[in-house]
Amino acid sequence: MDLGSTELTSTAHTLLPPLLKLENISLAFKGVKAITDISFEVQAKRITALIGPNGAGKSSLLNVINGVYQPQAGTITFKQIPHKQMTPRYAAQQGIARTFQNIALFKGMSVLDNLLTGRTLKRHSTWLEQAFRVGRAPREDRSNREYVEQLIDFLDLTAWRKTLVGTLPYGIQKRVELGRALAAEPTLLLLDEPMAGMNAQEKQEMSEFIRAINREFGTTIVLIEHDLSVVMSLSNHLVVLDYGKKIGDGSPEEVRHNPEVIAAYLGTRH
Amino acid sequence: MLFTEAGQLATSYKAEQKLFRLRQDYVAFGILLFLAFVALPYWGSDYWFNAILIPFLVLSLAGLGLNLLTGYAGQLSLGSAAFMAVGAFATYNLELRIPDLPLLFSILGGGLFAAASSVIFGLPSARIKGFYLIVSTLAAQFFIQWLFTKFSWFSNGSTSGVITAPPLVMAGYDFSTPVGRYLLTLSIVASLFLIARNLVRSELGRHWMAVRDRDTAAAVMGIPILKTKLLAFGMSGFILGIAGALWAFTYLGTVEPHGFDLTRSFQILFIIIIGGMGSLLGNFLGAAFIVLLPILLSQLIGLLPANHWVDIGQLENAQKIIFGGLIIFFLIKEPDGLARLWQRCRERARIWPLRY
Amino acid sequence: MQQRFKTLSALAAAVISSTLTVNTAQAGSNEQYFPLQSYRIGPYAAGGTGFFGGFIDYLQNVNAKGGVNGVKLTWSECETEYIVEKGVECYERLKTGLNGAPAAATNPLSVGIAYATLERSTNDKLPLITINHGRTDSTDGSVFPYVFPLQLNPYSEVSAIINYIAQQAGGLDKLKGKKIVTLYHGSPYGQETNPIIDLLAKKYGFESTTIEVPHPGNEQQSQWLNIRRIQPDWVILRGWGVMNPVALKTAQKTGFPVDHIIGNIWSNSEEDAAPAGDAAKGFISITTHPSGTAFPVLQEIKKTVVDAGTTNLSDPKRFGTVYYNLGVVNGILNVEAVRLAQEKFGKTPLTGEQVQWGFEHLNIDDARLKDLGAEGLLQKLKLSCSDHEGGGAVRFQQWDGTQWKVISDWVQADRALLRPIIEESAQKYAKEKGITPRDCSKEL
Amino acid sequence: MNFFFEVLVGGLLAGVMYSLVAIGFVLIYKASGVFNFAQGAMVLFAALTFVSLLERGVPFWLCFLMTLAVMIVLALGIERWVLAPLANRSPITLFMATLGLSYVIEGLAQLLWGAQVHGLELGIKDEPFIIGGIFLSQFDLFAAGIALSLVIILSIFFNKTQIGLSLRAVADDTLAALAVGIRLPKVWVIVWSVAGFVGLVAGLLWGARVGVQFSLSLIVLKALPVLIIGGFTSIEGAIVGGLIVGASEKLAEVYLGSVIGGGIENWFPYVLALGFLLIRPAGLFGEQAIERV
Repeated sequence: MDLGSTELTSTAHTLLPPLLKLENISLAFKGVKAITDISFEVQAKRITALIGPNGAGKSSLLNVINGVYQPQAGTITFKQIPHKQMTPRYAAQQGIARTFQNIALFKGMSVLDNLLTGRTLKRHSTWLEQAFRVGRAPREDRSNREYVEQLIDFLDLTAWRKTLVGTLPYGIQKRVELGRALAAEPTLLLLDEPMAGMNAQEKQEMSEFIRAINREFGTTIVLIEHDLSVVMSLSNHLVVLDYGKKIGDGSPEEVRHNPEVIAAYLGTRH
Repeated sequence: MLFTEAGQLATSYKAEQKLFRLRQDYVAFGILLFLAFVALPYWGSDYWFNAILIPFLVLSLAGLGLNLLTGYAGQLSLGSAAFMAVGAFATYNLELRIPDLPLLFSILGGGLFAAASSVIFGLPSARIKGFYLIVSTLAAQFFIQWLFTKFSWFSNGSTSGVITAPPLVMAGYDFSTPVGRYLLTLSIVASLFLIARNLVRSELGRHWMAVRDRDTAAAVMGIPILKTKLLAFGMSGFILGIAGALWAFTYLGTVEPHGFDLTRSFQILFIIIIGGMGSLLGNFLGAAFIVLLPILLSQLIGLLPANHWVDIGQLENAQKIIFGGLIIFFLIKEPDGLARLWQRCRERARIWPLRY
Repeated sequence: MQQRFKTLSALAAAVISSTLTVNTAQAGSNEQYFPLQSYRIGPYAAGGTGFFGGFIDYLQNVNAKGGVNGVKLTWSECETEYIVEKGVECYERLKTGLNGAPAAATNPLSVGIAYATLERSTNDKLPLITINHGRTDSTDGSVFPYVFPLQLNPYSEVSAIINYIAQQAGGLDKLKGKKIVTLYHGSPYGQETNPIIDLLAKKYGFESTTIEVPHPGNEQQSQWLNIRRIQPDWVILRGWGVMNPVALKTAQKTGFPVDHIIGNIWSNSEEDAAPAGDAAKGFISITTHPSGTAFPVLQEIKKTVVDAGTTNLSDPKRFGTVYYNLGVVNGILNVEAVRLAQEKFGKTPLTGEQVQWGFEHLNIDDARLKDLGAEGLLQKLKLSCSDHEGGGAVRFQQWDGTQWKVISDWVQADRALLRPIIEESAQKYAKEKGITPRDCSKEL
Repeated sequence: MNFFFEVLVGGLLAGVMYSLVAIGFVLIYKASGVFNFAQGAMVLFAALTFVSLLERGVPFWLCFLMTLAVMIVLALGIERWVLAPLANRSPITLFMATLGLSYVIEGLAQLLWGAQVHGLELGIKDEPFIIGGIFLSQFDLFAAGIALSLVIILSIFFNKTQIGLSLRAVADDTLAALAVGIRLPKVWVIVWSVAGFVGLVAGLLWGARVGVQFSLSLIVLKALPVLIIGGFTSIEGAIVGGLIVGASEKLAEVYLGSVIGGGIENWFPYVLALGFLLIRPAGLFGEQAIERV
């Protein structure tokens, strides 16, 4: 596998400025608060996990980060550029890609086409060039195809290259979605419950993929996950939410001993 | 033999991106073209050209136009006929007002005008989704029909708003015989289908399907949603416009705005539901179905002995019921239409004589 | 499974090929064929069932009397639903005749279908009969040799109505200052006469307003409020289908006197007035053929067809209604053309080209009307190469709540005034299509 | 100025007629999430059945009951052969199915009862009368009265009866309603039957106005913009939307029509609806849905 990745150890502590910084983010729907005044930082090339009970505002927070929801207050600073809010397209152009809690694949398309769609922003030819297969289009077709085929190998999806994703098993669909996000060669990858509904073995596999992505591509990852054993082993950094507020932030070890977290999340509710 | 694929492996991505991957497909396609361009003109009768083949081809094309928008890009439209009308009337006026413009350019121009109007009525898709969009397309349907009926400028001052075909002469060859009109229609339809095939397999085609399947996910991946939708409206309008021009000039020879009414829009929608949404072949199958079924039914009814217990004319109402029933049936049992059925047959034939 | 599939597909192919084979004419049969592009369902079914009912019943009547000089008449129907492309398909299917009997003429009773088959029938040399409707300029037979807007074209219709209004006012000079509103159906048919009424308005000095009712005409509140504001002396109703009863009802609702509404030729049937109930009482309309069953020819049909139980009407109560009688009139004219052509070409089944000669030389005078038993039902009619309309006269009838009562004698359109407009339009068409008009002075 | 008010009042009253059709939509949409294009065909079917029975000498009230019975049978059939097999499919699929359904019902209506135009007299004289210099139509006032009582009956039905309450529960939260044991198929049959009843009332009034015939099914096209403006989920919305559409299209026809040419009533409501849609996508009374990802 050679995708131009840089070697680095994910545990190495860096003193670089954070890749992503959220400051005082608040979000409400029709006056109902979903997120209240949340701030945290995500260090480049590390795996950060958002945890918290259902309805804590985790997905909403991801949606704010990549521009699906526009927060009423706060600042999102990505790559040192502060934004009040972003559009999904702008976020994608900045290098943010994501997966969804309830798989949001393009069901009527094959695995290959889903992944190719992920390369959208890597293309420069116009649609007319593409329609008539002239100019830059054929060259791009080939290079994108090569890249995507490598990804398919990487994610072990070869058997289903031409299958419509709607007909695939759940676990495979999750992996295809991961691949689609990865096809964009993102700087920041947001994963919304990548292991929901999986059995232990599938979770194990998925964790391996996430780790491999982080290691080989150097991609910064923010993920939401409920299974604490997975989270503790996978992530370098945890942010804990409850009722739209941040109640914990730190390394797995720190969070594990945070009394508020234990009360809200680990102790009383589970 | 026709379905033996063993050993035909694509050895490069380029090979895979060719028009057809399998040798048989090329052979079959060649035979089909030969049949359509050479054998049929030789064997067909006037009745076949005038009453079956030409409307079949034009409706297939119209189906393609709507299919790009609805089947591929997921934007429901009930205004297809309006854009056909724009195509027909624009072609007529281009031919009339720019005397030296070759016919083919007038038709293409008609397509462009239709594309432009389709994009305008597609603009609200920026804010509204799903079947709410039918409001915009119905607005197009009623407004455009009104426009052409109301202002006789569009029909060159004809008091009745009816336009008639310009002479079908192209490069000195007169296409006004039934065979000529058939060949002209066939050539245009075939070329547009080839372009459409390229298009739906290109990046734009993937964008359309992405917007159709999950527009939020598409936006998150950086697909420009509005531009993608408007391109679908534009391409759809372009093809519908050309279909409208052909409908008016190579099929009927004359047309009035009322000929492109809501019923026609429904008819085109039915073509893609029955034929198969998101399938190019489906347009042909759906159009064949919609052209042939009424004729078959009416012939069969004609074979019944006349009697006074059943009013023969009333029996034709059964046709409406059959159509409506089939729509429901297809939506329930085979949402992907005849094209999917055909694919199943092929898959079965491929492994024949084994069952699976 | 595979086997069954094969059998099924073979069967399907057999059905398709057998049913789609077009009947081709063979020599030997002694029958004259009428291809009927009829419509019995859809929004305008009421017109189709009446018209084709009368037409077929008349043909049956002729056959009962031994046919036309021994040549039996035969026909078959093809349902068009008033839809243009279905009409075209029917035309193409039926034009070649039936079991060897050649086609005499086509009678689609639809403006749209007539337009779409106009060039086709000219190429196929098959007369296209558009009685009381159709393309006005096809009156000029030098450009449209195979098209016959018999009795009354749309322009004549308007002219006759204006002449009637003038009669009521006491002369054409009395039209000055009158206000006339035309309420028309928002379709090519509805619009066709607008330039003519404006032309007549200029000539006679009355004030003309044209108001459109969008198809189908379910809702006419604003149009009639507008009419109430204008307060016209007369309203000409140029409607079709549901628009007519709704117009009458809305007129009543807005207080416009219904006896100052004049319906045109497609607003003149029982089906146009009766659904409006009381609101229609007093409604005036034009007609080329009174309703009623008193005419000898209708009595004959009653005897040979209706009483014999073979009438084509599903509801025999409609015998003698406006649409039915129009069908009878149309039957008379078609058969007369065949009869006349037989005199020239021999008493055998004729081709469309030969029947065209018959139509072009139709001359139905008083004596002939008496022979036909159609006095008062049909106007005198003389056609020629340059004049494919012939009559141009209408009578006025008034709805008494249950049926039509004729209230005027024949009122003639000012055909001399209209002729130059028709010729100009026909010439324009000829130029657009590259047709060299016939020289009618050389035609016999 | 009198003329303006006449047009306005006439338009408002005509709008009530649109509302009548739109109410049938709202009922079905609320309970089953189906945008029922076949509502127009149901109006036609009901009116045609009614008038055909009446013409065969059946007394008025019996006709009404018999037609109602026919509409209930129709609702049963629709639940069984259309709605149940299509449960959980996308709204667009359901919409297209109702398009097919409208063809079936229209064909059936004409196959059973023929295509003639029937007059229908409800015994209300339609002589105009004048209040304060403004022409008013007796019939339209009567129709407005019927519409009002229909709304009252429906609100009693929905708020006071057991069936009505379960219908509302389904409309508010289908899953919760299922959890407490409300059976969806039964709810669908009931709501389609009620919509059939509304269709019958609308059919009688429209039939008396324009004659009972084929084009009755086309009034569905007028109800559509009414719904967009009022919102798909609210009966009040259907009424207000109807009034807005009726009044504005008449005023537009009279005042705008004289400038840009008449006959604009067919498209004007759609353009108006489009304007509303761009400003308030859920309509005046509709609930705005939040998109979850």
